[in-house]
Amino acid sequence: MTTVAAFEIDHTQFLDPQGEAVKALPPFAADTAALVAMYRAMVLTRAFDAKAIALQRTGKIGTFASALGQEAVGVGVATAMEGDDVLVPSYRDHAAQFVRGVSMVESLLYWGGDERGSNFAGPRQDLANCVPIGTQVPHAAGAAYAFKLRREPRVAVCLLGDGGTSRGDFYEAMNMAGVWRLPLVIVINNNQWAISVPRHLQSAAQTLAQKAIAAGVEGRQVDGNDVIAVRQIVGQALDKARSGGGPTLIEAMTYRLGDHTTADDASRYRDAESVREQWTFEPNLRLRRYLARIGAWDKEREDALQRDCAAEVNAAVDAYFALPPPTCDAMFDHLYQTLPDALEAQREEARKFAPKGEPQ
Amino acid sequence: MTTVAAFEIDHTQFLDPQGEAVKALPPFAADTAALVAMYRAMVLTRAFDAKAIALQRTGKIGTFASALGQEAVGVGVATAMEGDDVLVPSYRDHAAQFVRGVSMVESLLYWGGDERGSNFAGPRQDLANCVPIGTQVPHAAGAAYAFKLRREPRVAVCLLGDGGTSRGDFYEAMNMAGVWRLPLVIVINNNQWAISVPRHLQSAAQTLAQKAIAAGVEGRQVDGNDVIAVRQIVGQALDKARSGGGPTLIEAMTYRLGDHTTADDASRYRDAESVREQWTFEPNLRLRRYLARIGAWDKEREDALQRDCAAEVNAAVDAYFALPPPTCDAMFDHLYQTLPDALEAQREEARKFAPKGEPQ
Amino acid sequence: MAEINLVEAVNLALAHELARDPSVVLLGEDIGVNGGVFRATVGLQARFGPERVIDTPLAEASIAGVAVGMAVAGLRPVAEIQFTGFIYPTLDQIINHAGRIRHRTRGRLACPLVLRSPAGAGIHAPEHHSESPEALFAHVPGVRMVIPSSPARAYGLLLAAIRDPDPVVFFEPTRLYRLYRQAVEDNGEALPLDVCFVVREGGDVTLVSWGAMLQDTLAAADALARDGVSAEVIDVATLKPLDLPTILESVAKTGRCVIVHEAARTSGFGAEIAAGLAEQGLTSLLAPVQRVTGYDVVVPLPRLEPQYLPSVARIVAAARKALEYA
Amino acid sequence: MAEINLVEAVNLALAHELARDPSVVLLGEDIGVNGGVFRATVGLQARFGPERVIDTPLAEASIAGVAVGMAVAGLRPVAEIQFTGFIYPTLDQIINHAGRIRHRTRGRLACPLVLRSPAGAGIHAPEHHSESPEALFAHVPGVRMVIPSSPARAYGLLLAAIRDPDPVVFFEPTRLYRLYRQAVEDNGEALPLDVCFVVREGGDVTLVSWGAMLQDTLAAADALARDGVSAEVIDVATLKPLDLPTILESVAKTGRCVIVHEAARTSGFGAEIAAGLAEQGLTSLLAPVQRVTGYDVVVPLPRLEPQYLPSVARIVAAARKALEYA
Ligand SMILES: Cc1ncc(C[n+]2csc(CCOP(=O)(O)OP(=O)(O)O)c2C)c(N)n1
Ligand SMILES: Cc1ncc(C[n+]2csc(CCOP(=O)(O)OP(=O)(O)O)c2C)c(N)n1
Ligand SMILES: [Mg+2]
Ligand SMILES: [Mg+2]
Repeated sequence: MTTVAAFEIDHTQFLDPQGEAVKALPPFAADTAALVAMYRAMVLTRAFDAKAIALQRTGKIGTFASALGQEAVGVGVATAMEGDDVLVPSYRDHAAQFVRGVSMVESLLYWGGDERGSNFAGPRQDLANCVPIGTQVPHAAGAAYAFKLRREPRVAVCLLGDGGTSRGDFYEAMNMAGVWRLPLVIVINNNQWAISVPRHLQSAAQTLAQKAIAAGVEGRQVDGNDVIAVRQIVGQALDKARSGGGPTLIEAMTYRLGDHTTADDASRYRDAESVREQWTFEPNLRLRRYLARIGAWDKEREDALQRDCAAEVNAAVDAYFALPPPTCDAMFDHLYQTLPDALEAQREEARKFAPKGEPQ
Repeated sequence: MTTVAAFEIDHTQFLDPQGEAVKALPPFAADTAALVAMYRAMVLTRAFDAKAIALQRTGKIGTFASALGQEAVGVGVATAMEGDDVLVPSYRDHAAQFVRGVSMVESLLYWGGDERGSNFAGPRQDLANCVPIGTQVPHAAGAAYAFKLRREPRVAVCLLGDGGTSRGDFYEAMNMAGVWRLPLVIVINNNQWAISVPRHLQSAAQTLAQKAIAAGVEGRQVDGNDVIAVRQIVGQALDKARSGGGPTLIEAMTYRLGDHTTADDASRYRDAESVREQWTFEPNLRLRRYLARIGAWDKEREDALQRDCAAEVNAAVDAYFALPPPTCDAMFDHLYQTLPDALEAQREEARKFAPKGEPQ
Repeated sequence: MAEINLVEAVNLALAHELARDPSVVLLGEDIGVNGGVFRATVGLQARFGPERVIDTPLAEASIAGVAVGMAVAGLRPVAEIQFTGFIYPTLDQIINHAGRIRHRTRGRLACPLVLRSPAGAGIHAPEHHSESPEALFAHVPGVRMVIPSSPARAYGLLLAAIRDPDPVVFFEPTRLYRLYRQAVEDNGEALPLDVCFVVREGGDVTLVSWGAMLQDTLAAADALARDGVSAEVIDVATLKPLDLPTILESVAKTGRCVIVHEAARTSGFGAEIAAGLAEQGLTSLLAPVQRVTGYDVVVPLPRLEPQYLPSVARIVAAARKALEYA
Repeated sequence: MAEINLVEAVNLALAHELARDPSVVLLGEDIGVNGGVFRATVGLQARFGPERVIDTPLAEASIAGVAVGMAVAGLRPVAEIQFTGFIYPTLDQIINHAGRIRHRTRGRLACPLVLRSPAGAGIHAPEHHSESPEALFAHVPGVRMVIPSSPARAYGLLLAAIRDPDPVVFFEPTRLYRLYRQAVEDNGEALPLDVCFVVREGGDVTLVSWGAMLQDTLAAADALARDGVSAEVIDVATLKPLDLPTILESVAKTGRCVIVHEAARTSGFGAEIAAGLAEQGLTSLLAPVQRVTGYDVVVPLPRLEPQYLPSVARIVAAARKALEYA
């Protein structure tokens, strides 16, 4: 027996749960304003989540998937990206989307059951939320292929969950990206749960980062509650991708502190005790502690930020409520670039029968 | 950065291309008669392949996929298996099937375009040839689940090609097998080609064995031209599976010495020189050399065996030709256990319009 | 006799078969500890153990593929796909394997699996959670395609599906899961998988539907009755193999037919029924066949759901149109 | 003007678009060095380079998924699935993404991809190499489903498919690939993607078909002509969106319609056409619509192919049956 291949998976953390730096921070962290901006994005996401859940409970929007406890993944990823990179998200990635310029009104529209929510005024080329798990990974590979073919210095960044790594699409697309050395960064938000299925029933792999090995791709693990680590490792992967070094898979270790969605009741399948424990690792607290340690944060600033974020969220909710409802034509307007004649009669029928009291 | 996981892939070879043992052979190899039986199976497969290609060329059967150069994989796998294990083959695995008891007549029927070829009189529970690449891996996992649930000491053994490892099904099913610790052995016949696509365009992974790491499963590489190595490593994996140790992925390194199928012309995409070189590694020659070295083989025995195999193949061809053609009812006979009433009229129509001169 | 709703009827049938036949296993995402996102499997893992009620990794193609392997090896797997919007990856296994195994091995091997999935719109769910792709499966040789439309038929048809020696795709209309209760006896009596059910008799027009739309179709029949029109209502229930004779017989009586389904119209299963009438019922038809269906558009997000789903008003209007012909 | 066969016409159209539009890329298994297992892409990688004519790993779901991503990012991918028997894993991407992206982003993003695949039986190929699943794709909102039946239409429709701003599924009948040659000018002129082609005029009966079966349908029209029956023959060509008016117009003239396709009958696309007639052409119909189709069975291995495929005799018999009605 001879050894023909050997692999290692590394793990990166800069801040421990007490917000203490366990090693020298990367250069970008010297810019305190940048860290504060990241902190703000994380707090805003959390404020949005709380409001969105409340809106769902009162029937103002539909099912909603909160990012509670996973804010550092989205914010770390999005702050590492360039504007003309492309984000290929799942449905739980508004933390990243808000940084990218998607508006909270758009997010509310989406979860409120209105396709206009995916017509981002901001990042026009970012893909829309992807609900069928794992199916967005090939999209990201395809977009990366386009960038490479056109010699554009752009990277496609794909987000998916731990559950998503069980889907064939994830593996197939990563394998193609490996063969074609595509400018692609895949980030797994390993929040330990796929609805009720815990990580250990999802795969016998010790880490999810090692799934990269199957594709001959670099796989790395990062503390997903440490936004500095996420931004740094994603940044390295982006640099590598941009300079022709090919794809990277990054597993960010987090924890889903909330229910899967508002349609879920996690108490059915996990005990409150283990969730409580996870609150000691959560990312917002960690960064706040670090900022406080370096003298960049205090209660006053925190209170101001919380007020600020609440106001911003409330303004978005008001703007959402103020939008006119979609008309039934919306079903036909963008089905094809030009509506085929064969569908004209159906559009007429829809107009004629639009329910009374409903938007026409 | 800390290392959180580390992996190695080993490679096993017992016989070098000159048929010389590079290390102590496993115990089963002490039984010369067993080795001769394996050699016979390999030679028979090659004789069958040559005849089948000739039959295709003269229009007596349809497209045919030869196992030329890959005989050691099938024979090594099948001789390691127990009778009530289940083989889940692809379409190139008649070497294994013949050892398992599938008849050459059945194989000819299959490639001759007749479903009766998959009604094996021998291994009644082995699955039929699988043409949609990779889709048989979940079948093997499902069968393995049944064995485990019923506490039967049986193992499902799945064969697929290097190309098949790019399909999501392979990965998904291996991942499930890992989580459920199923009695499953997956063997990749890495013959370096998927029709015209060479191994390096199929995956950037250095080995295909390492794809197991993605599923937290043991992955091993073996010299697939060394039937002793194949049988030994597969045997170890079977023992492990049978004793509750879970699945193993084995990559057998071979080379497709022939065209992909009779519908293919490999000279379009690979040069004759590299193929010629591969002939020095081929498995039948290697085992014959070893047998000669230990005094168990000579020209006379070789000639007798060749005659014997030719006769056996010819007898099978005669038996194949002697079979009556299927009737058009065969389209309906086994579609469901009981033909639904809704299909009666169609069966009548088929009977009525069965082409003249064609079997009714 | 307990009054239960449709999702409870599904649970009851699953429990009945798990208890009766040790070869029955359930597999799917979140069906175990969580009892399924719609609670269809609630309590079953606790009762029958995690080896027989299996929480799978998130991989639909292989949920189907593993079920095929289980079935071939002698189990009776009942696989759940969490929503029909995620069922498309199973088509490869259903078409290329499940529907063929018996045929291609001349009966040596068989594939008695059930693929269950909550189907349809009308529950204000997110994208991809409101699909009705039954026509795709109805096109596949060697399989059965079943959609119950009441608690009692859910119970009886699911028992039959699990016991059937061949693959059955079984859609459960989410809109009906908790809509109403019905007395269902847990007597283990299966319903036939090859008949359409005449659920209301009438002489003026035949309304044909299945799944959740049956409720709206019955409401339309009520509305028509108020105007003195007597509608016969047929629940197709088993789309494949289709019991066309029951539909033909009804149309022979009424001369008019309205087909109602929520899937997109083009190449939907309503087309097959209309085609059957055009082929074998033409002389009975006094009026053009009417299809009242979802439009040929993407099922919209919840805000436009009411505009997408065939409404009682649309069904009534179609019936009236059919009645206009002399 | 060169006389070329259908597979050469496909090659010509691909080459034309690769040369004309730098955003066009081809991807698929064995399409590069090998030029495709049917030689449809022969010479194109040598001419346009391996970056634009891409040999992919063996993974159909992601061939479609990567094509979606390419299309969204501004390329015009033309993906080949080696045989329609292996196209089922693409349905998830086609249904859940390709057909929806424009709609769900309100036109912000689009998905102009083409999914080509050699389709149909009759070439004595192994299992899974003879399928005709066009009805599955014809049911999908937001996509187009096209099947040419001559070299000239293959050229013109494929140009149109590649230029179309929305996803197009394009089946190429393998039986016709080399059956005959036709003069085709490489003039870059696309054919419309929303019309049926009347390929033979006649007044007694309308024969509707597509793909390879068009040849047998034309042969049936010849046979009928010898007996003094004048058949009109329509090549549907674009199944979705369907140009029903052309078919209605013909049936208004003939009063009789025979629909011919090789896919399984139940829920095949013939049902949609028959349904269209039952809805909108009923008053024209002098005789029941006839469907001559593959049986609702697994496409058999080659030895029974002749029994499976609709034969000229079956088409003629169906036409005669339609003509029996007064
Ligand atoms: C293909 C597919 N199957 C099932 C679902 C239903 N579903 C929605 S989220 C989810 C779990 C996803 O888990 P994970 O990938 O870990 O992401 P998370 O929700 O934890 O962020 C499931 C099963 C889906 N959306 N898509
Ligand atoms: C899903 C699927 N896609 C495509 C094909 C067509 N095809 C037949 S064999 C083959 C290559 C398979 O290569 P590999 O897995 O290495 O097996 P080998 O033929 O080399 O034994 C292809 C693409 C197929 N049979 N199934
Ligand atoms: Mg998760
Ligand atoms: Mg190979």
